[in-house]
Amino acid sequence: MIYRENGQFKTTYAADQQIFTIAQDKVFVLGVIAFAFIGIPLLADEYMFRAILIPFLILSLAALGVNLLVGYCGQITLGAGAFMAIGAYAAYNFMIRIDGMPLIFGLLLGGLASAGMGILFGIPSLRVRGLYLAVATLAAQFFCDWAFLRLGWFTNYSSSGSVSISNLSVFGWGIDSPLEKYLFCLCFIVVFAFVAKNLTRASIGRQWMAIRDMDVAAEVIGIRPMWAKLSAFAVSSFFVGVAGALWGFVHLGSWEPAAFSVDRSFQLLFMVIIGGMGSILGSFFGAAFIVVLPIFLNQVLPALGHLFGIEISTAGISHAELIIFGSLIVFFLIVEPHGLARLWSIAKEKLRLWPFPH
Amino acid sequence: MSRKIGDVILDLQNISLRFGGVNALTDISFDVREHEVRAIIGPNGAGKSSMLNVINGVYHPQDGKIMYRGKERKKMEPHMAASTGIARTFQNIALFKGMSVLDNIMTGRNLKIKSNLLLQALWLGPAQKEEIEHRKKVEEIIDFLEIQHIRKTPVGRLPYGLQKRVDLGRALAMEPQILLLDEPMAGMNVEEKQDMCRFILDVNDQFGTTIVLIEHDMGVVMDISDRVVVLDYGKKIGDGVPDEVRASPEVIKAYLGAGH
Amino acid sequence: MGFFVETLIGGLMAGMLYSLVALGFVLIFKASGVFNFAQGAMVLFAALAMARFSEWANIALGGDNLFLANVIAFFAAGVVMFIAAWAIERLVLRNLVNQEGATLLMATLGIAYVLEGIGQTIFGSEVYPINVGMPKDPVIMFESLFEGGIMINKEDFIAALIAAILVAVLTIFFQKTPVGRALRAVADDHQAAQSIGIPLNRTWVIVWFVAGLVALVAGIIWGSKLGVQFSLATVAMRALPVVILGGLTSVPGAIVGGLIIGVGEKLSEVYLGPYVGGGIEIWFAYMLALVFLLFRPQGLFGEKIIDRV
Amino acid sequence: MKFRSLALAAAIASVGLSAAVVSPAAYAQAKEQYFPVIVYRTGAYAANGAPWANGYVDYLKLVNAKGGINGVKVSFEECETGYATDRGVECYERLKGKGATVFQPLSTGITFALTEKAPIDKIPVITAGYGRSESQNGAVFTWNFPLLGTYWVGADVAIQHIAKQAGGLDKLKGKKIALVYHDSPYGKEPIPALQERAKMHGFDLQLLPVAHPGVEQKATWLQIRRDRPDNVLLWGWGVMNSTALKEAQATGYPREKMLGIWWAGAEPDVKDVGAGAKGYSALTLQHGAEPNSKVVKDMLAMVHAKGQGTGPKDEVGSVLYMRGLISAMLGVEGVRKAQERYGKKVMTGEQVRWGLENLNLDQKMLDDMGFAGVMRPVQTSCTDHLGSSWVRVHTWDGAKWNFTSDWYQADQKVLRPMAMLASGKYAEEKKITPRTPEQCKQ
Repeated sequence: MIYRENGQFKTTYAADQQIFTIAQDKVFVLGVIAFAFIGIPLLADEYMFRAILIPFLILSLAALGVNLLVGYCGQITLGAGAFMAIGAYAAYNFMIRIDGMPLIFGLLLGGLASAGMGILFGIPSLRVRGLYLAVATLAAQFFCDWAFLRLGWFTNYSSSGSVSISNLSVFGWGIDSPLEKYLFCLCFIVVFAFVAKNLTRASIGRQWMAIRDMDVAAEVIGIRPMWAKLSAFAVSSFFVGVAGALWGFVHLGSWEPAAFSVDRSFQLLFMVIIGGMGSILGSFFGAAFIVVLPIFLNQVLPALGHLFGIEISTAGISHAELIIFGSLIVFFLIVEPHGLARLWSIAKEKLRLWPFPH
Repeated sequence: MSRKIGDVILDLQNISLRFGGVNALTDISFDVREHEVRAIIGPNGAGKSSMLNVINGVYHPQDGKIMYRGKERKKMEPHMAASTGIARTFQNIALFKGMSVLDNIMTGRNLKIKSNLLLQALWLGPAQKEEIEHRKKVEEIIDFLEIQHIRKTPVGRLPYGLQKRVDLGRALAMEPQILLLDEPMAGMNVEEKQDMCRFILDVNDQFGTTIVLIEHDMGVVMDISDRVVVLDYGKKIGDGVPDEVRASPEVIKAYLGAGH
Repeated sequence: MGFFVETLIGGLMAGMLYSLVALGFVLIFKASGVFNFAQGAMVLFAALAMARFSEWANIALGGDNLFLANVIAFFAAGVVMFIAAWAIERLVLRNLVNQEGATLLMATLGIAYVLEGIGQTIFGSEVYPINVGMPKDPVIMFESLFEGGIMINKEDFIAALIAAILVAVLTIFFQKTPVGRALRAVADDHQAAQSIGIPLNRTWVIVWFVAGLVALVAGIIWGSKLGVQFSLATVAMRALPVVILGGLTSVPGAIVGGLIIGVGEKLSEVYLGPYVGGGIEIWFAYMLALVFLLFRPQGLFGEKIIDRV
Repeated sequence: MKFRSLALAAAIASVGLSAAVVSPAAYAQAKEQYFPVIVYRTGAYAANGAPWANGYVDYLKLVNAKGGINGVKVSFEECETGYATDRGVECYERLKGKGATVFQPLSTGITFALTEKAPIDKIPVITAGYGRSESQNGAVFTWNFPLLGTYWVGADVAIQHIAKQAGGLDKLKGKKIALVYHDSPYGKEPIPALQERAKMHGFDLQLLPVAHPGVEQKATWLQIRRDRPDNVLLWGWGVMNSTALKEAQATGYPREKMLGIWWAGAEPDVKDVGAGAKGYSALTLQHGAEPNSKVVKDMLAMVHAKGQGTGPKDEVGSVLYMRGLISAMLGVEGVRKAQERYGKKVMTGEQVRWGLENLNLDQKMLDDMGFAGVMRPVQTSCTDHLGSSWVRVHTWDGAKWNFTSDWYQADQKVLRPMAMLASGKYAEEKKITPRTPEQCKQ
């Protein structure tokens, strides 16, 4: 009964073009953000921050970036991990090579570098599409894996090829404790989610979706495919790159190219599929699902086995994890191709009509 | 009738188009005058759609010249054609099926949106203002096509007739000078056809848009068009006002077969 | 000069092995339009089955007839691959008819995970040998022509030979047998094939089974070379550029593509690698495929895609 | 429709529920000394990770079977990483909250990540035979313990061994030595030490990286066949090792001229190659395969005989099993040493660090524990976190590993300055002030 739009009339187009056209939605999302800023810091412990919340936030940002490209512009990519790596290594180099580089600028510059490379590796999308493009993006993945391992300049000639960064601070405020790291990431993700939402409801977002839905028709009504696709690659890579920089700087602290391997690329793609292609909210759902699932299985399976008197080995659990994970992907593709986000909106629509279902 | 047929706006001269060894169009010439309704008719496979595709840059003819507003047009991509004021609808509806009616028509305004990516990303003043301005224009089109009730519906869920209308709306949103319509009435029932005819004539009338139209329904064609081109097997076999074409023996032969 | 020839031969043979994996991709794509990312997992799965069945059969037979044990294991592994094909059709493909290519691709990624998990649960996750009596030592030939002679790896040579035979058999299978014709019909147009009475589901089971058998052969050859363990699944990553270069729908394309990629990556690694620190062959193969793609988006032998409006 | 909504809702609900379950369940294990066990029993390196993990866990079981550490029982928990750094970090975060004594990640990548985290959480990290080589400098790397050997130790001894076979260090001049290495921080670690030695003795070092996971080495071995280096050093892990040996056989490179690091000298690396690997030698981290040692006999009698063994029985005493066992022993001995100072109760990470820094396992103690003939003494200090650098070489005869050399020791005159330089650079980057000898005494 509470979730209703009755009586909310829009008298201007501006009001109708807001992010949340239903007042309750706005209240709800603002509530969630407020809870994330105030409630969670009070409730969560260090483990929650470090092992779940921080990775969740950063991977959400990356998934959001991938979703802009895959879900909104319809360009499939298997190389997202590479752009995370570019963001991380570029930000690292900006930070160590330029004295007094502020952290936030460093991270954003990392994102920009990633966006530049995104444009470069997006060029094949002008000629090839679909599956062929997916494989082309793997070229970016393997090239970056190699470049960051082999070209010493990127790692400041570290003998092991692993780089690390510490003593992060913004405006003299040190980011050391898990809580500070969490809040730092949260600020980023809130801003970026807002930007993503704006892009997708503006002209550029419509161009992307037009290219996704019917590229020939899009071109005929005056959308330049090159601009639309490359801008999608650039914006997506920017998001992913910033996420990569955060992953390296804030989450790992020290990393090597393996942290951004092809497995990471697949993982990001799965987040988008499971969360919901073409949905901002879905990116968050997907990231949450994939971050939490393995941890959940690791905790629950032994307990479950214990219940039935079976000892499940560590190896058994991770095999079970593979099986369950794979099955879930197939399950989602068959049952709900639009992912968790669609489920959410179905629930919302039901709620809107409740208790009168017809 | 307030409208006035003007000068030649588009002149196609000796167009030939081949795919591999197949001749889709052979040495076709005709012109289109400003503000007129020009129809292209012909049996299946006559090359009508190919002709439209040549006009808006999807296909590039091997031979021939295209004069647009008195100047020779260079080889161009569809989006460039669009920016010179050529819009079109599609035979098999090519709407963006993941988007709402409103968004579909808004894409038609794309060429006119000037604010850059950064402004859009932050939804800053100019971008927002622009968005609202174009929204107003689009709402006018929605009113014109009488589809107010479905503006937030995803187009994939609409019935065929309405989809055709949205397709037209999207083309109109571009405020084109030449509007290419590829079988706008195919698969419609009589009432829907009447509505569509009305829209086409109103567009032509109110906005002065030049219309090039492909249609199978001879009755409709003869009723609404000013001049008609007839194609058969990629060749032009007739050109003139409806009555002339109707009387042409070659056209009758192509349409009704050799027996008559 | 001798070394160049050696590298060339090494590349050709490596290429043949890639082709073997690529062939699985092509078969499935041809018949069901699915870009099967699980092909690598299938290779691993089949090889694991083969290795363990052979080991068990050998024990059951008293350990003195390895040949018979291998034959039994081959058939048992074949049966396992059939069950896998049937289950994939039944549980996945049937429910995803007429979906977009990208959706199907992602579904196969899911299948890959499931296969890896089940395979390791049933057959274990250690290194298992496959011993089908492949010779391991090299032979040196043409010592009169080149200094140091040309070294040929017998194992690779036999593997390449087997791959070539398999391709020939598959070509005949596709061109001459009724089942093959049905497969081609399904590949061209699902609905049309169905309307003339070709059962779609059964055809898919067959083609996934054939791809499973190809994976089994690939698994035996790679497994005999490397030992059967988890990393076998990654050979699929090496075969992807081959498929792209050769064209997704072409059996000869898989072979020619394999040879080009094999030679290209070995030559690049040996002659260009040292200048940039080595380890370039993986991305070089992908870049090679990518450059080809820019000029021929449908691959070397793929069918040209024409846009219709 | 109904069903699918339900099923999906269930899926979501279960994930939501997990948040509650996931947080570390209990801090209430203070009665037992808790050992987190970071393992990989799956993934590309499972075949090598599993025996190590079995040895590690078995030793902890053996300690309990013998009555614990001075009466304090040991508890442990495994966490699977699949050799992935981020999974390792998650394991660390999850298990550290339960009162973790010491972490041993068995992965260079995870070691790098933990090096940044351990000082904050005050938990020591033992990296016996791997990890960052410069972390032997305990003044800077206060929480890292690369006990028994680093890759620089390995590289140094490898050159000594080659020199000895050639008839002296001066005979190395003009020789060509190729390093075939896993293209990761692990494989790159020895390069500075080898380059240092190459400069000293005038041999030519050829670097041949092999991409993860190492199943494609044809080009690498073609280059070796062309350049015919006098020796090949193999710095691989997992399937890369056996593949390298098979390629060596296929290109006819003599296995006798190949020398592996101690991670390339275990049964899984050669078993599947069998006779093809005959003559191949590898360094050992003191121990080799030790099926006849007393500790293994104890293990079989007190753990496996009671059906409590972790892995298969025939694996007990194999090279990697012993590596895991010894790694666990070092952690346990750190606790025992700490108890001498802080009392016979459960030790905190900080106390264990003191124990590890003051470790003094002489030969008699080792012999008593059943490590006679397996290990030589280990003695650490505040600034020396290495403890010892004894290395032997063993050779595969087609069926088993046999020791074929005397004991070597790394030349600290070469390594110590390198470690000081590298750790100094690290300290500068991280703005760490190295500990002074006075601080050590506290």
